[in-house]
Amino acid sequence: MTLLAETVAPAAGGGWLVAAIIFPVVALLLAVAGGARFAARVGVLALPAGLAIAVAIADGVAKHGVLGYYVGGWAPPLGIALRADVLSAAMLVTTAIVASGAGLYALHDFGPPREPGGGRQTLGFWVSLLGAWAALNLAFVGRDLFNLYVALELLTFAAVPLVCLDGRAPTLQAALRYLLYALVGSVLYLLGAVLLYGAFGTLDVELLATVVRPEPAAWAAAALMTAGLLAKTALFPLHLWLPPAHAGAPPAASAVLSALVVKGSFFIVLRLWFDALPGLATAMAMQFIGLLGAGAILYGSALALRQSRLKLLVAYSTVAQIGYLFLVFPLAFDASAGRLVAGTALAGGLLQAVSHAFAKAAMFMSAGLVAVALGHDRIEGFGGLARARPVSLLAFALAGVSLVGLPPSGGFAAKWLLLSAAVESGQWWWAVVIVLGGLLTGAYLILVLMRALQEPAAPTASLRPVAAWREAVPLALALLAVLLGLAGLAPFQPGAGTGAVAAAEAFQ
Amino acid sequence: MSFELSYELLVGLLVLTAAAWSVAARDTYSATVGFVSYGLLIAIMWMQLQAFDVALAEVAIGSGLTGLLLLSAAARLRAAEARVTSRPPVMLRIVAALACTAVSVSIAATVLRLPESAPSLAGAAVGALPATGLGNPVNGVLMAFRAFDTLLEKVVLVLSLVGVWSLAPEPGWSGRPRLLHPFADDGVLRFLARTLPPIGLLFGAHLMWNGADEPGGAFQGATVLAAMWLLVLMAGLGEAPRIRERWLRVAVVAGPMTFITVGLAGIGVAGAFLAYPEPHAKSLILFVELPMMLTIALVLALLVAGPPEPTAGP
Amino acid sequence: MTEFLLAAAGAVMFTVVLGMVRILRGPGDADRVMAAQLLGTGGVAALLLSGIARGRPASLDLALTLAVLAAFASIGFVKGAAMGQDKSAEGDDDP
Amino acid sequence: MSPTTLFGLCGAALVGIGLYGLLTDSRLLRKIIAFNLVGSGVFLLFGVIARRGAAAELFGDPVPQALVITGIVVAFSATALAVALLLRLHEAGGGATFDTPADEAGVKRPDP
Amino acid sequence: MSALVDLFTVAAVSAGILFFLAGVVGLLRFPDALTRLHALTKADNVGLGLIVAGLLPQASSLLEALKLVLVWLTVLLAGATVGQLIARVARRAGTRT
Repeated sequence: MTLLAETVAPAAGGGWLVAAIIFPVVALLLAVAGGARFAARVGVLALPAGLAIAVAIADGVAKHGVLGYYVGGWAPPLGIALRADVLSAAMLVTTAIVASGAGLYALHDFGPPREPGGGRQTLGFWVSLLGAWAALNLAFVGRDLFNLYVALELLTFAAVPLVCLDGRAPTLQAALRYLLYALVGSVLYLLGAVLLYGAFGTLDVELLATVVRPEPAAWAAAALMTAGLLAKTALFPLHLWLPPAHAGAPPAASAVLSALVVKGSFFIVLRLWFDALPGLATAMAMQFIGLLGAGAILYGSALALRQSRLKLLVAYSTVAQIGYLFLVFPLAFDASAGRLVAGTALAGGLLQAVSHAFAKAAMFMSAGLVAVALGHDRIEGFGGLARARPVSLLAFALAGVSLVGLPPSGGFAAKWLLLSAAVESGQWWWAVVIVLGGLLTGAYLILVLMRALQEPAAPTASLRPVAAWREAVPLALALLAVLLGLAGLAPFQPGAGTGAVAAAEAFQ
Repeated sequence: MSFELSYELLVGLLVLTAAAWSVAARDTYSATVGFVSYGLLIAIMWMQLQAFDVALAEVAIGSGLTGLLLLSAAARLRAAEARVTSRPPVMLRIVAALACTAVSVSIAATVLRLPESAPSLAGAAVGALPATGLGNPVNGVLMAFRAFDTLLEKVVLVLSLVGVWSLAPEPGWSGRPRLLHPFADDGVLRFLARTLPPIGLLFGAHLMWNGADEPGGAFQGATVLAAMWLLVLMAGLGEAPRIRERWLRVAVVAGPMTFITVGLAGIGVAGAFLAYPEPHAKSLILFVELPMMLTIALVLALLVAGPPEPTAGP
Repeated sequence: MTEFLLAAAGAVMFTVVLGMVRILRGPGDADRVMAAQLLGTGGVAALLLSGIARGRPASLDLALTLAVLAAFASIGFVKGAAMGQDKSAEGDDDP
Repeated sequence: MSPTTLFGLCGAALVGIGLYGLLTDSRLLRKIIAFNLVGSGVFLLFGVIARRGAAAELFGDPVPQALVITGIVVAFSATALAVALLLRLHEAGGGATFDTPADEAGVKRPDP
Repeated sequence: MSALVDLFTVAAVSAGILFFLAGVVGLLRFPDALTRLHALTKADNVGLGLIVAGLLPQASSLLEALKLVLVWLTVLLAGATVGQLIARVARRAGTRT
């Protein structure tokens, strides 16, 4: 099974790629035209249809290996190409599932407004959700660096309003900080794209891969684009915007932001290094990116350990889990060939992205329900929670199993693949970081669970009721994260991983 | 040639002075005025680069609409900004200056060392242009070869408008933006708002229509229209719309919706999303550009106006 | 003729440079906006001169856009000043 | 020195000037202005690339020019959203910088 | 004939530049905002008017000539209005401080 296909073939079924982007766009335009009352309905109807489109693409990729499309019939370099490979398909389906879960969960907070003049938050939420979905789909299938820039900007403009839907000063501040980071990130990315175009005359990923030479313009471009994308992905030490933004947003929005939005820019980093500039990677640069990842894992986990509020803890855990994604770069670097190769490490990174998406969405949603029930999210006041809110807590714990990397979860499979890549390539120091990160993650999650299992300091009569269906959504996502290990590990067995390496090399 | 160069050198120096001023000025308001002048000067630079379409966009957006947006924000923030007296420590500023210089120098070095035989898609664009029926290659890129980007960029505009709207304070939601609250004793402004818009309307339409073959286009035309509409509203000659009004919302999505409809029709008629059947390409593009101009003009004006707020003040 | 018109464009730009001193020195907001206004008119003149000199009709469109929109920024100034005054009159500056 | 060289240097310098403002000024409106400077410096570099690519009886490569027009629209939307956020933050009592931390405890949480 | 036309252009454009220069000198030298505004509005309107007049015979088509005149009219209109508005703000600022 190849993770990255090397040739564009505008094959049958390529139209689904356009549908994956245009469908949420049409839904969001209808929502704007129809107003808040209409927006919630359009959104709910769009979710299953979008999921169906994602599944259709995954099916097409499974059959044909790759789907491609030339928008407007114009071939690159003049036109824009779209393409889906296994990597894209996995992310498209994950996004559709998490977005559907978030939408379902949000129906309570952002349902059709009751009074005619209201609906500010409802309209904002649904339009942003649909916009973020369209942007992510474009980020996963876009093959033109400027088209991907548009995807990044769409994602920013959809994500920032989600942060401050409640209009309080702290969330407004978090949103503005996020916006500024994101804008600087995309302007650096754009600068890199300018330099690549100036040196090589194309922005198409496939064409660039054939013409890029290791020369100053390419290095400068790669450095600028990577720096910009890292700021948008909130990789340590550019993570400062993330915790306040993700912790302050409404739970359904936090779930989308933490589980999906940061993956959009990460995915473009992958595309950039693996597809567009594979020959440009050097051992030193890859070790440096890995070092930042390791810093994120250790620093994020250590800070999560010190948080007294649950939502901030979950947000810092995102900072740490993003770190694992970037270990792919040193682990996938083949020193003898002097280039990145698609193999075990990339498979591990993909699985980490997917399982973290499910687990983190589940965590933010259950944290939101806990906060609703208790009226606060201070961990020290969690006594008696296990008895009062067992389902929410179970969802939280199951998601935690995947984050820590216990078998049989998706997180376990991901970390297992990363560990075996570290062993294979003899880079034992990353293995130490992975294990240490797992221990720290376990520590901060166990602290929360122990609090919740304690007897309450005061009687828990003041708990507010939470509808059972709302608790079911995070539970289902957390179960997915756990079961992913059983389903997801099969095609990515170490044997299959080496098979992917062989396949990737055969193409080069 | 050397005369030309000294003219360009002068413009370049002016641009850098205005830029440095808008960063270095102590008072934010004067920095903003500096930035507006910068927008004018950079447009002259674009003209020297022979990029007239960009120059038009830059003049309209950079100096006009952004100027209005930033100046009114600076006025409202004046007191709060003046209270900020703390500046970062000198060491930090020196480090930042060194780092930024290093970035500038390395970018400059990279640009200067680009290959002498610059790669270009100009030939390809000109070669494919007859299929679009257009005479302006920039518009060909925007409306045909990279129409997908152009369509999605309109969605960016709509998303940011909804983002701005969602910032409205709860009681003011579905009210009118503050910039458009009627403003006292405006005889002079009213005079301008009665006389200038006819010229602007005509000229905006000219820019769009002309854009098919000459520099210009829907976006540049829309900016002029947006400015005229804002002028009428600011002078109190027209009623600023409330955002709950249906016609406004429909108009906001009309452009991208038409674009998508024509694009989807392209699948059946021309074999791909956003492809135009060759004999009708130009008329289809103009058909798309008309509602797009309306949408862009509305959205730009509403973005400048800001979120609706409960009526207060005079 | 071309050389003369280009030189004239340069001369207008030069006067504009002198006027920019007012943006830097102020002292009032009105002075700065006046200087920006002069920059707008000077820019229009320079565009017309160099456009005619080089035979580029597009620069006339550019000049007209500039003429229409330069006024616009100045109106923003006036409106902004009015809003700033409203705010200080309401006394809601201090949280 | 050719005009493209000159404007290329200008573009690079603008990026540096803007970045400096972004890093050192704590006032948010100034950060927004500085971001616009960086953006227009990048656009200018695009223009230089376009001018260098003059071919086929054109004064410049139309592709980068079209990309800049798209970029200008996006930068304007970004500025408008940022300014709206800033004004709203100011009105909610958040000040004009990130230095005055918005008071988490003092603000009421909306009851769902 | 053509030489005469060119002479007219040179004369008008030069006079226009002189007016611009005068306006700038006024802007820089005059003591307060209102007098500076006075100098500026007179100078740049007349300056631009003379330049447009000088360019008219050089225009290659009627449309170009029309646009030249339109540019001047627009600047005249906007300049007059904005001048009034600026004066009002300057006066109010003057009385307040």
